[in-house]
Amino acid sequence: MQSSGLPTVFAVIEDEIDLNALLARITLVSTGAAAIFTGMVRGETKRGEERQTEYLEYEAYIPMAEEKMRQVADEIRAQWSAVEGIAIVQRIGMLYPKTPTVLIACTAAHRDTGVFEAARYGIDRLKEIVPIWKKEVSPDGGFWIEGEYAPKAGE
Amino acid sequence: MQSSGLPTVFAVIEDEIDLNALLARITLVSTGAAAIFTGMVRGETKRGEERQTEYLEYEAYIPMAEEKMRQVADEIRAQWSAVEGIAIVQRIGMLYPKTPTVLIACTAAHRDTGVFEAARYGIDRLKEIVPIWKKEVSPDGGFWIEGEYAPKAGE
Amino acid sequence: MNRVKLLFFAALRERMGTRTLDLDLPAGLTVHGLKARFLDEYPEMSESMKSVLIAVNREYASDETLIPLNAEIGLFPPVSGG
Amino acid sequence: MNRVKLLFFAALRERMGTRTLDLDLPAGLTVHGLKARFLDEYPEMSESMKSVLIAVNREYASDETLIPLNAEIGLFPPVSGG
Repeated sequence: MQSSGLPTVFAVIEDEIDLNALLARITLVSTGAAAIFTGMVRGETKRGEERQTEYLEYEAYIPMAEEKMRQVADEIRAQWSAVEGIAIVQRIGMLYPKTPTVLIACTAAHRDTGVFEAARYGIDRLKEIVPIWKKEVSPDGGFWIEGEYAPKAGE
Repeated sequence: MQSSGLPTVFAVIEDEIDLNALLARITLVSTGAAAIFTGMVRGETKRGEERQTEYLEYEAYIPMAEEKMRQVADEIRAQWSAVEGIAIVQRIGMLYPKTPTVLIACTAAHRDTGVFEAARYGIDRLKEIVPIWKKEVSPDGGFWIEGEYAPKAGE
Repeated sequence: MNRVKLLFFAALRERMGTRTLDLDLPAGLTVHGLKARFLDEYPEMSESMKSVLIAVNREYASDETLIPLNAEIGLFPPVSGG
Repeated sequence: MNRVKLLFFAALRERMGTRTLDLDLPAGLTVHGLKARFLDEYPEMSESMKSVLIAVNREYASDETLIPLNAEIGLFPPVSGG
């Protein structure tokens, strides 16, 4: 998959996610629109069994995670050819409620080019194939959250 | 339209749009997802007649613009009841290529609650009813960009 | 009489050469009547007024909207923010 | 012989009590064979291995995947990032 010099940022980081800086890195002179998704630690969850979260502990298989982020970016470009820049960033470590943990951003010349769908695809796909895990720690103890997706060989 | 204490940020500003700070302002302890749209000044436009832009000059009818932003937020809440926080910010003044000019952000507990669609609706609606205009200035001169939407009385 | 304040924006502001204009109107005038009166005084604005949007006290108005006392009336082209 | 490096993550890492384990395998072994051999040595891991994902040199593998020489083999639960 050629990305023809378009900016692609992918990283597993321990510091704060800086939306302003990441957006600037994927903005070209031809860019007019960006769709950005961020996830954050929920301190109170109401869907399913109601629960409180003290913090989440994130862990990644870093080199593989970064390769899979690159793959997600390639898949986005293959589906939405108008996308210009892509940023995919996961923060790891101990993260407290309200803290942004993940960012997917896609830029394009115009907003009707699929940038919203591309960002949505990016976060869905990250949650399927990028090797990152979170342990939920509450006043009652901790448990690892397990995903539901089983990637095929070579996926 | 009741907003029941949920955070709604709407503003016409002259300073830089700070995505990190705005996201923090609309993140509750129950928030797990945010969809953010930003528009930026395109220096090169290829759609339609190709053109270069030196800068855009934005002007707003500020008190009415802020009232209409509040209305857009109310319309979003009426359609997507899961939305928690909303930020709608337009920067005005002389803005150069690559500069973010507008931000629409919606937060919710989960990403499958319509946050992406809500943010998309927000920017579409802002471009219909919020009284802001831009003048495009190029090496050849300047012209006011005129929208296509005619709001109905009371809209 | 009804003293109203007109506010011009964007291309209309540039063409008028001013941001605001105070105007004395007869009571009971509609937006339609205001437009006619305004064009009588400023015929050079007729081109700009073809696509004009009018807000009365910061709400979009139609030609039939009655102009309240001391109204703030915005005149501007279709919006193009973002 | 084929010396491979196993890397454990998340719940598997915690249950193993280590992040890495070097293992000598016969040449020509598949992922299926590796799993059997690993469970022979670590039967206490059988519960964790039921939903395990296996990456060989950072690519998702199936039971039929052949294990190359000196491979880096990741063992982990279905991912849950974001």
